[in-house]
Amino acid sequence: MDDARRRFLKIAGLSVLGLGIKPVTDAVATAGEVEITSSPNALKAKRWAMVVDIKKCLKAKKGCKECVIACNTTHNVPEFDNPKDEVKWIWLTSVKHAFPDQESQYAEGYYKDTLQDLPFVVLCNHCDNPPCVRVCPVQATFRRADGIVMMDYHRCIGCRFCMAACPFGARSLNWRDPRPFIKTPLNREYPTRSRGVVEKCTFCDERLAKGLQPACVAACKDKALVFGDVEDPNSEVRELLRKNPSIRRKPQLGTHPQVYYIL
Amino acid sequence: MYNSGKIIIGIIIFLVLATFPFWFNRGVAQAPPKLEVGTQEKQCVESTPFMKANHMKLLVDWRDYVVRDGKREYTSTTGKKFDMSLQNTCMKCHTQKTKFCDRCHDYVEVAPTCWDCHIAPVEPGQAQQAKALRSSN
Amino acid sequence: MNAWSSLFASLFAVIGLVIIALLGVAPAVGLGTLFGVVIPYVAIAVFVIGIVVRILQWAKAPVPFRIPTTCGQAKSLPWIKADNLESPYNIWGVIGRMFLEVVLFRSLFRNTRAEVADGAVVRYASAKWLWLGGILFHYSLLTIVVRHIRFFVEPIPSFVALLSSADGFFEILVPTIFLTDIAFVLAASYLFFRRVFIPHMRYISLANDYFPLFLILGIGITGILMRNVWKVDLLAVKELAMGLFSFHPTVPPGIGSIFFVHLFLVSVLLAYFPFSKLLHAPGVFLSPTRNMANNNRMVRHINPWNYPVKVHTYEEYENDFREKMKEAGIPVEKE
Amino acid sequence: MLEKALTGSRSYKVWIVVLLAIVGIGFVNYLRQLDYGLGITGMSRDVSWGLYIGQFTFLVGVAASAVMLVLPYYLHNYKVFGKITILGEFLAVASVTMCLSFIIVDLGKPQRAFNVLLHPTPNSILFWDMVVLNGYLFLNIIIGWTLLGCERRGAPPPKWVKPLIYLSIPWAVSIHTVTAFLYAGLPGRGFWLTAIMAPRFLGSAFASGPSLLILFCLFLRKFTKFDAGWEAISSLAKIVTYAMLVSVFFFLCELFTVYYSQIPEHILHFNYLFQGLHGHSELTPWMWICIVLALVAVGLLINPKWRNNEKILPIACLCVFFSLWIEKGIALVLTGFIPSPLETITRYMPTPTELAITLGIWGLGFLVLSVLYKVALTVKEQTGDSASH
Amino acid sequence: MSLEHLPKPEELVKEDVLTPPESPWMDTPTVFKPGTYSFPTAAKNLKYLGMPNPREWSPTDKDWKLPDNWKEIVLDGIRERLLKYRSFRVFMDICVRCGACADKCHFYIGSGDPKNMPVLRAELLRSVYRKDFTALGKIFGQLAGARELTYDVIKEWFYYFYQCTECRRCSVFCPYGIDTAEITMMGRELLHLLGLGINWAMEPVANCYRTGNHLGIPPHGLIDMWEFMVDDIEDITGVKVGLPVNKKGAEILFVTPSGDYFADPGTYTCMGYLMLFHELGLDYTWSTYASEGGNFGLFTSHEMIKRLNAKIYAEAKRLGVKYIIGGECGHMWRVMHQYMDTMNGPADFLEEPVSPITGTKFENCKTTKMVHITEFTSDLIKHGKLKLDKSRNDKTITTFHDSCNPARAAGILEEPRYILRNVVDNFHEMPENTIREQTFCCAGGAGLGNDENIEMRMRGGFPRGNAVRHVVDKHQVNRLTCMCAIDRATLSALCEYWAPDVTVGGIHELVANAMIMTGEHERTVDLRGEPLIPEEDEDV
Repeated sequence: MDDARRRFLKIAGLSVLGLGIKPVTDAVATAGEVEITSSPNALKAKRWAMVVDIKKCLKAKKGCKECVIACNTTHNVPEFDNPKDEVKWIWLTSVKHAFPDQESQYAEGYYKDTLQDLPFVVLCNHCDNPPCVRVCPVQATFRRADGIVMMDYHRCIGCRFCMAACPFGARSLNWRDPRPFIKTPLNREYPTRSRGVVEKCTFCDERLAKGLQPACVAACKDKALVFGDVEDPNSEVRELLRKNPSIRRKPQLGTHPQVYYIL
Repeated sequence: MYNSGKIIIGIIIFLVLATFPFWFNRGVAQAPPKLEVGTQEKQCVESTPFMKANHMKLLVDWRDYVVRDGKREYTSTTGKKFDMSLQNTCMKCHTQKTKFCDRCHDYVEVAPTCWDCHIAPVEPGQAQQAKALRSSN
Repeated sequence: MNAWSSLFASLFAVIGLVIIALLGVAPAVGLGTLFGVVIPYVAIAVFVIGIVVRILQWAKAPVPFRIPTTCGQAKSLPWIKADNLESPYNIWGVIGRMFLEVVLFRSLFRNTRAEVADGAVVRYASAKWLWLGGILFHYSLLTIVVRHIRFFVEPIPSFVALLSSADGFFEILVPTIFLTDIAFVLAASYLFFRRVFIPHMRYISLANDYFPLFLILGIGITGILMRNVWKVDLLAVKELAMGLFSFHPTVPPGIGSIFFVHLFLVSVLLAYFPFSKLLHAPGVFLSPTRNMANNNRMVRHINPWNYPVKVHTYEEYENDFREKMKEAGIPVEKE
Repeated sequence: MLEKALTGSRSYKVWIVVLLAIVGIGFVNYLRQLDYGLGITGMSRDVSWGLYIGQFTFLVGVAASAVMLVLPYYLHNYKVFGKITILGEFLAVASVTMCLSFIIVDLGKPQRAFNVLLHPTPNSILFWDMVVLNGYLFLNIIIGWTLLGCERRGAPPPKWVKPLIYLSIPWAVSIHTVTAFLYAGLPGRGFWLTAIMAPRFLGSAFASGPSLLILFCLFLRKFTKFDAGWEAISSLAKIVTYAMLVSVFFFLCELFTVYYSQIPEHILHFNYLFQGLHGHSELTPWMWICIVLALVAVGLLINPKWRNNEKILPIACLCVFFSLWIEKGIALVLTGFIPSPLETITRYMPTPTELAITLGIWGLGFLVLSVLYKVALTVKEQTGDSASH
Repeated sequence: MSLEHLPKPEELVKEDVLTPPESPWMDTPTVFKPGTYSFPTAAKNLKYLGMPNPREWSPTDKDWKLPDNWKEIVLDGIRERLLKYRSFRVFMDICVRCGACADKCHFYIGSGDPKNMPVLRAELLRSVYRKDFTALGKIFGQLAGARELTYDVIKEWFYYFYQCTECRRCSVFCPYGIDTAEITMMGRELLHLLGLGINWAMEPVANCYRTGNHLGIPPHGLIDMWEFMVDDIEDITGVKVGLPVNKKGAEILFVTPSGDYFADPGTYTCMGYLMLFHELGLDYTWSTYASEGGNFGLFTSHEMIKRLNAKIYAEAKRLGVKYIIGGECGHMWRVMHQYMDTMNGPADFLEEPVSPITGTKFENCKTTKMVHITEFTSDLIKHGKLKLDKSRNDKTITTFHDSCNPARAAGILEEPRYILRNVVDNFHEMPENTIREQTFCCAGGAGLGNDENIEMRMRGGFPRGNAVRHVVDKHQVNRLTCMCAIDRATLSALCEYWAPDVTVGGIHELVANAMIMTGEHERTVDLRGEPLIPEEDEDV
């Protein structure tokens, strides 16, 4: 009995060696120690969140889209002429589409004058309870411990269930090869994507790892975008949320978006 | 011998097929390609024999650590630290993909999908190509 | 020898071969050249020459009679539909029949399984697993062999690359697992297990049925291990192979011993081929029941060694019975 | 038994060649899609599922045909269906084959299809859909093929088949339920967010599958030696009638909830469907055809005299089939995306490539079906089970 | 032995029959159980034919009185045949023991004796071939599946090579077309070198050699038999048919197996020929010298085939006919189709056959100049040259047994069916895996149709019997039609045992029953003298 079990374990061990995800590092580990760590200057948080202060974003009306350009440039996001093929990480849209459930029949004053035709910055909300993650059949999109809803482009099968599940339209499929459509200067530090995978904003996880703020945040000279740890009571985002009334997109869906808007 | 016509044709077909690699090579042993490492660095992330055989597995492991675990730093058996990045670590040393990666991959007919997304460094004489990559069609 | 001893004898033989190769190329022994150059050359020579010699041996014997197995309606009256593929009446029919046999395993496709039930009832169940297993096995093997051309020649022909990319279409693990690798191991295992678990198969199986199966499974498994687990330096491997095929043999250093095990098993298989049942490959082309037209009454077949035999001639016959014949009113030659 | 599919009459051979050609054309177009990406279809960022997933959804329903025969035959010993259960099972095999093919061609990265197995994800409904669809496919192949084989040689069915048959009954329910859950569980998609999505799927499935089966039975009765028997056909018609009524009823329930509550997130979709929205009304004519067909079908089926009329029944069945094809295959999936959760309206129009691939898969389904039916009918002809009782 | 001594059919073959025994086949001794083997050739027959080692002996004897150098004789015999027959050599080399043939053999299905699997039957010889003619066998012995040629091996060969009816069913399923009939024939030739043959095959050979037919009927005896038939025909139809014998200058020579001359139910078929040819006014002749279509030489050796077969062309030449028609027979047609022209041709003294009635050129018989009777008759029916009244066969519900040789060695499948469909209303096929090219043997062919071998015949006949029983249950079949004289003899016993109440008959019996002859009176009985309308049916 014992003997049989031991043999089974050995065989199981062998097959793990054959199929396991990390056999190499295991094998190396026997020869010498290998360590996998995150870099010491990486930014860390319990829960990342973003605050968009619309009052500081009024330049958008005059065509400011620094944040979008910064993101596209950083991540080699393609720009298609045909809206059908569009890929968007962070983009500007009207309040009507950003907050379709906000209705104001008799909108006047601030709402009408300022908000109605102001392009709103929208991006992935990095929901706390993300439906896209729930539906993904291969865990290609998943929620990190720090709240970032990540995309694993190596694993995505392009089924687009996440796109159907996302109530914010934050996800784009690469309907075709994106490379010829990258109109910003190519960032050689960051990959492009291949056709057939879904992509979206990742809160610049690669920049956070290096201790940098997300590209859009860094690019906004008016500080309309603020990024930080909402679990940290002393953080700038908490400060903003404390001082200003804020709304989130479609809170009634229970996804708990982590992008807050100060109107 | 009977039915010699058909049988000799058959034997010839067999011989042609069975000796295909002999006559296809015409007696020339194409030497394995010289890989141009592209750097003065003495040692890669791990030992050369290990990298030769296992670089693809290492890269896959790196990929998973980075994307899935958010861990980006690799301390190798030599104790040196590396940012786990194909574009930003590997290709910084091996700056000439065509003379390093491709030569060997072509020699043994391996077509990794890495380059569908990851961007190879611009190589001398390749500026034109790099431009083409970005220009819209 | 019973089935089990045949099985284990073969298994141990193959394990023995693996050990020989492992020991042979161990640094302490250092027979790299033997296992990397000499044995492969000998094996290839034995394979090629052996098969040619065997075919010539078969060719030396004539086909005295035309005795195809007819599996369909022969050509007769114009309004009866003749089946040129199952009972060929011309060369195209023969080619078609051989094509179906060699390429699609036509005869195995017919296979049935007899089931005897109590009360003396026999039924025939459709049984295409052997056909499927055979097809899978042989086509996977063919694909794998063709894929290996990438190690043998330079430049690599485009059909090899195309085949590899189709075979590796599904990106499973890194390096990608080839579908034919899986199919090959599954099919070969099926062919093995049916020998073990079907009682009458176990009964008829000989050591020389198990041995090639173990050998080929060993080749497949070492190949897969080499690709996906214990990696070897492919550059060096190709250098070795190219050296062999261009008559400039070298054994580059640093190739893992698993490669030599793989190569040694392949060499043994090649050398074993012309002496074994693996001859069914060339043999199927020479099988007189399949490669001849059923046109016996249309076209005369010549037997080169036809010789006169002693017969009872009519004359002798009439001599024996003349009187009685006359009595019965039967006309006779000599009154 | 497969060899029986390799011989046949001239018209059978022509039919097979035509199907192979359609499959071939579809395959070539699929290669083009593989090369270009899904952008070659009419799908877009907003309408991210289209004709493929629509067909998949509809065909999951057609696959139900089997259970509507297996259940009465095996659970209630309703002998009349004995002769045609195999037709239902093989129709299920063909439809599920189509379903799986539609999913594969809809994948952006089909090369990674096996990731679903390598990284099983129980919280994803799509993962479960993969499980139940493949399971249903294998169940029906194994059961159908085994029983047919036994019938051919006159042997009693092996003991292990019975449990599989019983298993296939709840399993059939599961494929519709799980497929409905694909849609019903998504926040922000008002059109799909309804608890009766799964019941609606079952209702329409039990109408569309059996109605197709009736059409096949009538076709075979007319053009081959196989006669299912009028009693079986008429019983099937009864099933179609009730299922269609239930289906219509469920749809009316939806309409009530939506139009009485008047919640924009839900009502906008229905408005788009029935009258168009902001000048977009691509689906409106389809939907009204769907409604008219459904009403005609119900009208024809509900009267036993018409239902049992050999001339009228096929018309009713065609109405049922096409009505539900529009409802599930076109309206259900597309309308879920129009308007988008951000209330933009994006037009969706399938491209020729997309249509060719879709047609290719239908061709594949009919090829599988024709081959399986050919085998089954030949066996039945030989065992003498093809003539009417 | 006779049928009464056998267990009941349900008890003869059990469910576990196909489970092989424990002991490996090489170590399993051969047991000569009464009822399962045929008696050896009588010395006089061997002597008459000039064949080696004539003596009296029995398989149950320990000493078979073989020549001292028996081993050398056998090995030389193998060597010679390896050089003469490519088939033999290739079949020895390429078998992979895939087992596809195993359960295709009627003897294996019925007896469960593993050595009756075609693959093992061939291994009996192949193992010896390996030992003495292949490198691996010489070196590795049993490991390579090789074994020494011993006295016991010879006994085993005798038992199992005379337990194969050379029906070639296995060859249909073999992926390489390995033909066990070929191997069995080689085996039998080798055994004959030692004087080991069976009398039921060799006595007909000797008879045929002397008298021209297997039964040894002298010419005047034949005349008596035929005249008896002519009288019967006159009683039944009122027509006196002609009886041309050894007629020089006739257009056609008719050759048929002699079994049909004297024994029921073959005689009815023979009467059928007489009536048909008479009705057509055919210019044909019977021959007393070539009075045998069958050729038991096929079950003996290639040389013996030729020695017996030579008479056909010789007689055709002597009589000056234009071409030959052959009657319903199985192995006869294997010889006529596959061997005759090669062995005794070219038949350039004959003309390409043309039907004098329809003008049809039998292009498929261009060189042999020999037409199969079903080809001839189906052509007549197709051209509407026969007046047929199917209803005269109404009480016959028939099925059709494809004889192995016309099916698998000639491909004559449709012609007999075409005729049957035109002469009977009730024709039902047996299950598909038991007809046409997959037809099952009567288990009495190749010289094994003798009574001492009855148990093995009934075991081997099990698949065929089972198929007949199937159509009896399903369609109330009462007649098994076949076109082979051996079938007509052996299937009668087989049906008696496996499917009682089924009679056996030939095609031309049914043709003659249905054929309306010029000047005939109203028929009340069929060729068997039985009422056309069964009495019990009149009550209904």
